[in-house]
Amino acid sequence: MNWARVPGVASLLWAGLAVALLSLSTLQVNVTDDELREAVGDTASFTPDIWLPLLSFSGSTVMDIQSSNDLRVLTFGLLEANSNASDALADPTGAASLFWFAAFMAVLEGLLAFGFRNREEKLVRPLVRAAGIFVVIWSFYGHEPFWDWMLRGLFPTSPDLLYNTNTLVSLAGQHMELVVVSSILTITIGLTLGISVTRSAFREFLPLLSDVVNSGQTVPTLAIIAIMAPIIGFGFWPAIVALILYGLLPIVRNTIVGLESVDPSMIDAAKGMGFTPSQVLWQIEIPNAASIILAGVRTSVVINVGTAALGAYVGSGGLGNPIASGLNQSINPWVLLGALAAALLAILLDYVLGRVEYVMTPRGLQIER
Amino acid sequence: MIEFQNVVKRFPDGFTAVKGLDLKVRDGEITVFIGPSGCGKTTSMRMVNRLLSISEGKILVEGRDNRDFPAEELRRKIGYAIQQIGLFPHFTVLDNIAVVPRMLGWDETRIRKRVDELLDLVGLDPDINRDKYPRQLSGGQQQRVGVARALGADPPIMLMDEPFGAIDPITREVLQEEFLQIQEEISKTIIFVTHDIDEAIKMGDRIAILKDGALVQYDTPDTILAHPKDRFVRDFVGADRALKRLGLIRVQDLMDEEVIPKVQIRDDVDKARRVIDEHGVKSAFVVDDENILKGWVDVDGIRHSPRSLTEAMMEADFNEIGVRKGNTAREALSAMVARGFRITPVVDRRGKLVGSITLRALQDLVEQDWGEDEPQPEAS
Amino acid sequence: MKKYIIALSVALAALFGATAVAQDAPNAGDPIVVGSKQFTEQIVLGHVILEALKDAGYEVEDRTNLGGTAVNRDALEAGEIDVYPNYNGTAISNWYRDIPWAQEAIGEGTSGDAYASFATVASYDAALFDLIWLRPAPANNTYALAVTRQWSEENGITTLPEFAEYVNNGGEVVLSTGDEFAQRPDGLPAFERTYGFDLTEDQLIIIAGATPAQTEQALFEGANGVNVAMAYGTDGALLAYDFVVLEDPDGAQPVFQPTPVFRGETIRAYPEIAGILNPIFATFDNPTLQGLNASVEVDGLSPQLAAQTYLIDNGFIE
Amino acid sequence: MNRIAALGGLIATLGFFFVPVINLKPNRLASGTGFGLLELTGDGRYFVLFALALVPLVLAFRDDLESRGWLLSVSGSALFLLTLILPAQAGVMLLENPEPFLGEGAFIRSPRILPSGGLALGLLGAYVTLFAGGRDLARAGVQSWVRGVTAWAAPAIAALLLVGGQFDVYSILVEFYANGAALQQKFVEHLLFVFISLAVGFVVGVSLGLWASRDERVSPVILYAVGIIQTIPSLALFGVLLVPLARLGDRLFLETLAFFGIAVVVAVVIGGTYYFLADREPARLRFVHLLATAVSAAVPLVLFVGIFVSFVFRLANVGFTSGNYGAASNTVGVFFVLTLVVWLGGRWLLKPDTRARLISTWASLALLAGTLVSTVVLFVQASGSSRILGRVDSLETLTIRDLGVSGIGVAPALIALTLYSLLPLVRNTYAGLNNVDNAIIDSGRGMGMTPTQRFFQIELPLAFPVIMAGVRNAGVALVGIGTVATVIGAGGLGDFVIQGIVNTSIDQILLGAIPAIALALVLDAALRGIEGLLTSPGIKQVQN
Repeated sequence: MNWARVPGVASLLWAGLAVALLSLSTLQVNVTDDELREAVGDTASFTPDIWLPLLSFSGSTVMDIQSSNDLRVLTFGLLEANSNASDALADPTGAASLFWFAAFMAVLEGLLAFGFRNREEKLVRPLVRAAGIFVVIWSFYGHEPFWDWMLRGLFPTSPDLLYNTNTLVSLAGQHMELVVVSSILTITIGLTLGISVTRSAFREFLPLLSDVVNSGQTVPTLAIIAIMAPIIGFGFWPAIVALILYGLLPIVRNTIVGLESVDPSMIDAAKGMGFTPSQVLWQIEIPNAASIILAGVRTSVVINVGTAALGAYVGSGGLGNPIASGLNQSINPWVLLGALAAALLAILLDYVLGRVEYVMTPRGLQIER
Repeated sequence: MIEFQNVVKRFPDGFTAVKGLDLKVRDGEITVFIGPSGCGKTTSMRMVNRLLSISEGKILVEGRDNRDFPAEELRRKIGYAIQQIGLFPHFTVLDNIAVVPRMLGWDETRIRKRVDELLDLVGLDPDINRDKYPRQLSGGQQQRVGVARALGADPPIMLMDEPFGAIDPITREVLQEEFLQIQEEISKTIIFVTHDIDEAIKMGDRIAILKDGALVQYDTPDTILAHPKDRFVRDFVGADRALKRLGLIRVQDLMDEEVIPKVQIRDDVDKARRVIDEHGVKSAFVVDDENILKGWVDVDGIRHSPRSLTEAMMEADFNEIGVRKGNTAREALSAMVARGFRITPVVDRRGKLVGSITLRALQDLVEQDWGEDEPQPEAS
Repeated sequence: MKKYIIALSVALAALFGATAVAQDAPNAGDPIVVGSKQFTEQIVLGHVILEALKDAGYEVEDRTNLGGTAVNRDALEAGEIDVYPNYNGTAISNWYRDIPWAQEAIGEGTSGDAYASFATVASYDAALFDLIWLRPAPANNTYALAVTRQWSEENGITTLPEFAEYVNNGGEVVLSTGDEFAQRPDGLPAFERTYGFDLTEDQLIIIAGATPAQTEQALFEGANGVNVAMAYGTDGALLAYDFVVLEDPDGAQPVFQPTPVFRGETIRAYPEIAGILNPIFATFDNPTLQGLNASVEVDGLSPQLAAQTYLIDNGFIE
Repeated sequence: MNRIAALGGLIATLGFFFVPVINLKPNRLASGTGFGLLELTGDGRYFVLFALALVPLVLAFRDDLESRGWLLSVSGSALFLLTLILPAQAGVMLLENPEPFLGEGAFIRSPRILPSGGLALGLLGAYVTLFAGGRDLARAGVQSWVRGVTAWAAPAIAALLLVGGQFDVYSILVEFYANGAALQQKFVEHLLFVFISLAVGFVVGVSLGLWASRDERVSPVILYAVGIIQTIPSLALFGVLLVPLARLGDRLFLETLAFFGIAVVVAVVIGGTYYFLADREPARLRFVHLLATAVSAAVPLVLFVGIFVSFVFRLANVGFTSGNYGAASNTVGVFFVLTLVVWLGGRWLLKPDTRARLISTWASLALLAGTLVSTVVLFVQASGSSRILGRVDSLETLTIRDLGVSGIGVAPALIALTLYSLLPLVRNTYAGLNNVDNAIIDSGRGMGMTPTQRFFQIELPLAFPVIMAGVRNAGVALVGIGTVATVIGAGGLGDFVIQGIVNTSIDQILLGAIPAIALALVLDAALRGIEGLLTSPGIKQVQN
């Protein structure tokens, strides 16, 4: 039943994607968005090329002086890349096209499926697959003609389709920036708290901590962001603080649960063999609790993607922006654009982290899926 | 009355657990299904109340094919006790025992009466335990409740799947004894699955030994021990089966009621000497007028005091030297070994001498086993 | 004992229910349901309508603060509400945006011309959706540029032409604005086109998704040398902070005149309503509305109270 | 030594030292000037707070558990109350003559006192101290109810003072008095759409979980699906739902009805062929077929339920918020509460299968009937309102939007919230039912219980606590996500939050946020209570 385990299926899928991209490149579509027309002319073909800067500059933080033209410049640069991509296909030495990438992935998966069937696949294959899928989807964020075309299909009559103040990819960039920064902080804080309250020295704080963290969960996300805004000021940081506060619960809870669930006799044995407390922690407890802790991290990051979308209301940018202003001015294409992109990003991150979680769980504790 | 008629159980994965089982379970008897794990004993039992469907053949319950009854109705009149007890943790003891009666729509007063008498039966004080929850009871108590629950609606038939399996040896002994006594009163038709041969011998009126889903031997424990059908059974019942069997045979089956070397306490010494000689034994029992065992007299005693028997005899309490009818041959043997007798008096409760049992008799018994064994090597 | 309590409670509940059901005959005469959008001015105007009609003896129902433009519009068309205050600019730029022929029909400058835009939306709405626009208020709650009074007096600037001149003469300007206003063609660019000035990027402080309240606060606190702020023409904060709004004589911006919009049925059923509301709305010029908004946004009065006091003070109701 | 107490004292002390306790705002919008405890003018009573903040630090070093516990509880309570009271008094004094404290050119109109960080830290410190005290008392073996009383004494008093108007100077309350009516309406709205979507989610989620636990082939499919839903950001989900629902809203009712009919027919056909072919199909194909049946059946079902629920919500919302039907809606409320009270109270106080218990059961049933009847009455009345089907004159022109389904508004909120409630419900139902010991079920079968009896008498009671935990998580989450629903015009408490952001008025934000938090906590507690009452003591013991 589990197709993912059938050897070669993945590589077949990749090959299929490659073919799809090839046929896509032959498709000429009318560009309707004005700025796009300026940039790429009336018709464009999307031969999606690989577009991979993970974080764009955070285009819009409060009180940070920045011209509106910069955005345009960025957009143009991006769109030129798209328009040239068709040449890139004609002459393979040009910009790396997603088509070639997919083809490469197909071959790689094939090799892994048949070559490495039994060796190391648990480590290599999930990561390769995750990375590959991430590149493909992320690259589509950069291809405005694609979105333009899709939205045109859904809203034939609507004059504005693409969000006019910022490109999707830079919005996604801001979003990722919010998520990454907050997640790093959240994970550091959460792990520290979780680990320290499970040490005998601070164990007495455990009930207090879990009590506080749990009740923190009842505060609505929107409320946290909203309260932070007037205090810290609008922009990047209120969102970050809210993200941290809200993302903390799953990590702390899972860290505690995970560490508590480690079989005491194992720890006892380790002590018996003369492990130092830190050795016990790093060599026994953490590895055995890894899967639970990582599950917490994953949950927390995914929650953060959602909360970051709300950041739009306190001017921290991100994919919430088109949704918010779309709703304000009742421009449904913007709403859908932002919503799809955000949902896609969340699912994508969830998937990638899921694979990472799977890989980082010690082999002995891995549950076959 | 339960009857297996060429019953076959095939599982979806193709494994055949029971291959044409044929046997009759007698009413009011405990029939033990035993065999190595995977022999199909539990499977066969679970087909009786149709927890498992029958692939081929049929099982008659009370003379009717058990597929004629609706499954639930069938199960409600067959008691069911399993190793993991399976009490409902969210019900009180009372509710647990009352499950079947309630399903049968008894009225509450009757149910309460029934529950109390059942709790008494299994040796739990109703007033203390009625409203407890299973998790408040010890393992042994839980199992008692389990049995009580199985007896809930007083079903004529009971299925017990290693009911005492999960309990420590001592408690198990006790429970077995108690259950045998209970069975004395209620005399249900019981199929009792176990993998412990001693339990089988102890509990079973009849034992069915299964192997790979087929019936190897089905007989009384005695016969199985005496005449194991083949090497498998012999190995299964174990090398000490002769002793096991002695433990199984009652004195009354071996004792000799005619030839008893006894003298009245008023007889004279010559009578005693004569008795001893004609029986070719070393000693004779001395009884009084009501034939109560008073002691014994042997040749040395006679030689020392040839005058009166009362001086020559050894006085002794009949409990010390005599064995009862009900005792096992094993106990008789140990009694003889203990006192170095070749012959031991058998007395009844009041000490009346009713017979004697000789070492020879035991020897014969054992020899006859071996004797019957030699000729048949690896049969079947 | 317990069972008595229970029985008692049952009886009590039953009694209560019976009485309630008895009282509540199905609603006599549908009330006039008043909706509004979710910002101060709308809520206040909604309550103005409520109070006025209530005083005139109508049965009214308060659904102010209902939702965004679309929600109110849907509710009105669906007859879920009978009236809500709307702006002609909103109708043109939001509502008729999705209708291609309307984009053709509604000429370029229309939205900037108070009467033209009103006439357009009023006639279209009446014809297409049977929605009746009453007479619009003189106030214009549109995008505007606000400066501190002190600054405007120092430089003698009260209108956009003067402002343009000042900018072109290389005056010191830092404009705090939201990205939307800065980039929408009918936002800041419209000002620049109409009055012929051009703010360079380092004269702009763009706050993503900023609302006037935020930009005004920035101006008030003078952060980063801000001396001009994006604002709405009738914001209460303007009064609170004592700002001056630069006039827009050539109508570079769409005109947003608050106007009660009714369902045709309602207004036909009660034609005299127009006679009640028109005079009231006629008194709403920018300062008045600013005052009303301020009394809610700044003083924290409840919109209902604010509206009531205004109507009483001006003798529309007792 | 009790380090928790020390921590509490530390938090409070530092808070009082370094963070402004209250903030004097010249008017509702402008950000004002903060006052640390030291800067507060007037007599020295503000130093009492310092003293109190230091007390736990000192007490922490005592050794006798019990006395320490009591002292900590007392000082904690005192700290809690005074942290609220004294700044309020200071605020009153400040407001008498604010000018000197505000900078030049401050535009002073009806200035306000905004409780500030120091106050929050003070309360946090008090909470931690109380926590520490409670822990000591627990270890000293004081009964739980005594501890409960000591812990809740201070908050209770604070509540009384609040009602008594002691804290009216704080801006949040000023805001509350200004918008009380609106708040009440929004609160009811919020409550309604949380409850309704939780109810629908409960039915759907539990049945899905049931299916998953019954058929291990579909379980991964179902669990994965609900998992994915959970990862989608709420804002995004609202956005994604907007378009299709808007399109649906434009459809005529009759069209939709026709489509519904067709969809049903299709589902029946597919399902029929499934049962017709059941044995002849190969297993894997049959599985796919089964899924196809489920999906095709789900389409009309979801459509119908969606429309129905949003219509019911519209009725309920009109009924409960418009005030024209006050009596009827109150009746519903009273009946509902009484039903719960009598039923739960009966279960809790009265011994099983006694006469009183029987009576209470019947009484609660009667009350339930009363609830339903009065609800129907309410809905009938509400449907008279112009807000229901106001414009509609004939069935032909009746669109789905008239029934309350449109891209903007409450329908997407209800759907999204229902979807979000699924994961915890499905997962917990699945886990709960799967963790029931097989031996127990087997002996149930062995004793001749029918599948229904087994489910209702064994599996459900045993899985109940787990399922309820799921309900609690879902409920709390929904209250939170519900606030976001304001952006698609679904109303609810989120309205205040968003407006607060727009007007940069923190009071308004809190006006929306605090009731939401309270609602979440109360809901959680209530569900816990019900769970406790309905769980058999036999399985409760092992839980804790």
